[in-house]
Amino acid sequence: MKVRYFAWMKRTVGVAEEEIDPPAEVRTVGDLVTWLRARSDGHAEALAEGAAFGAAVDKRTATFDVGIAGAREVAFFPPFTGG
Amino acid sequence: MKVRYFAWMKRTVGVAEEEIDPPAEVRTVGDLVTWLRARSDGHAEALAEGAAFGAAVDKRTATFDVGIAGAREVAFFPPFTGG
Amino acid sequence: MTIRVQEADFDIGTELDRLSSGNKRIGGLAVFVGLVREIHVREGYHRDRVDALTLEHYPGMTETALEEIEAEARRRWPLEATLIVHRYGRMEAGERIVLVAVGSPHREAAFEACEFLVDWLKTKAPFWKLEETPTGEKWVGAHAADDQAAARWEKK
Amino acid sequence: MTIRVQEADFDIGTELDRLSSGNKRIGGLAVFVGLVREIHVREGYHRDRVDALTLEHYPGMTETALEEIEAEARRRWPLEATLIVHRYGRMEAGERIVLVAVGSPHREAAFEACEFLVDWLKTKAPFWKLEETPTGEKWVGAHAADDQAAARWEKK
Repeated sequence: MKVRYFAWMKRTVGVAEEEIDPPAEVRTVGDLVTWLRARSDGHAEALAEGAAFGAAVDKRTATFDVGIAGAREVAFFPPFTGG
Repeated sequence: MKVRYFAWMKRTVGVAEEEIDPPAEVRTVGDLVTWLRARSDGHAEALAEGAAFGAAVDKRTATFDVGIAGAREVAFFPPFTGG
Repeated sequence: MTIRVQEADFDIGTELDRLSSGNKRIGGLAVFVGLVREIHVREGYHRDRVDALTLEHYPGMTETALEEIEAEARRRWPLEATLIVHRYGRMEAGERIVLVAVGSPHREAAFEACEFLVDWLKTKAPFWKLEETPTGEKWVGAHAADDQAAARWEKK
Repeated sequence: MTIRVQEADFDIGTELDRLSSGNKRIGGLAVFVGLVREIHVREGYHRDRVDALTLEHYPGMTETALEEIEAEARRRWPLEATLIVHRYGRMEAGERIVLVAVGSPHREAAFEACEFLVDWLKTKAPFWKLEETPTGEKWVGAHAADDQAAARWEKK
């Protein structure tokens, strides 16, 4: 599964994307956030509890309770500021 | 004093503009309307009581109680339909 | 701050570039372009066709009226730039009639002021439309909807 | 019905001509053009300068998000034509960022749908702004005002 980071989260994590293979008990976006925090200080900071960020599963906005089984790509990003 | 007519009022009156010299007791736009009605059937029809039309004195919208003393140009027209 | 009443067509891109260029405080332009609509659906089913229309106006009064409308918009919203270009004369279906553009630091003000300008110019500027239809020429009557749209901006 | 996400600038006149030409039911176009604003006045007196900004986006998701926003606008208003062109990459102060245009028989629908599209794309499409200021680069935070503007369109 691919994980992608955007905007300042990309700089904080240190990579734009990475291939991961989480264990079976990581079932939702929220589970994945918790699991990713342990990967590095950058991950822990970018994905910190209380930080304002959103997620997408296969390029559709997803809340933290959305399942990730079978997903090809999960993305994390700060609030949108386009327009 | 010049009187001008616009849109369908111009066709009904039969002229786009005319020079007039109303008597001194014609003091307001309303007085002028009454006085003009007597000039022809076209005037009477265009300026009929109850017809929806507005007026301007020297190119500024004017209600019927506005005085016309010293005015160079009084205009009559149907409701605006631009834009 | 630009008001033009003209017979010729206008180029939207050129007009908007001129409006915003050089003013670094503009974050958004709200724009309205009015076109000659050929197909009018009335009462939900009846269709009228308008092949062309002729816009008559009152030279001198038109410019004054538009200036007053524009000044009122500037009193109500923090605007950086305003533009009104209104054509008169004969226009065929699909042609542009009017361009109203407003530049402001913030889009809410730009949108509101643009809508205000369009609503007010429809009811307060001396223009009259004569439509050419398959059954002959017809002066357009005032729309109650336009009066209502303009009335919502009246100060209480 | 046209959505484009591109690095290149766009020509407003060309885009709007293409949007309305051939559709005789369009009476009005409501248009929004977003520009890179150089001067930001914050809290009424403090002035920040933005020389340029870089817009990052999420290819693939961006297009899907814009299509969904556009489809929602069409469900809510009787629209004849819609256009969203959003740039990404680096843009200097005064450059165009986004063009949103809506054509409808009636101007009220055009204005409302255009505002709706702008409000929603600011909060629901994956774009992020990185500003270049005299004191360095700065990611733009989400504006509470944008969230409020978007929220007014949420169905009760």
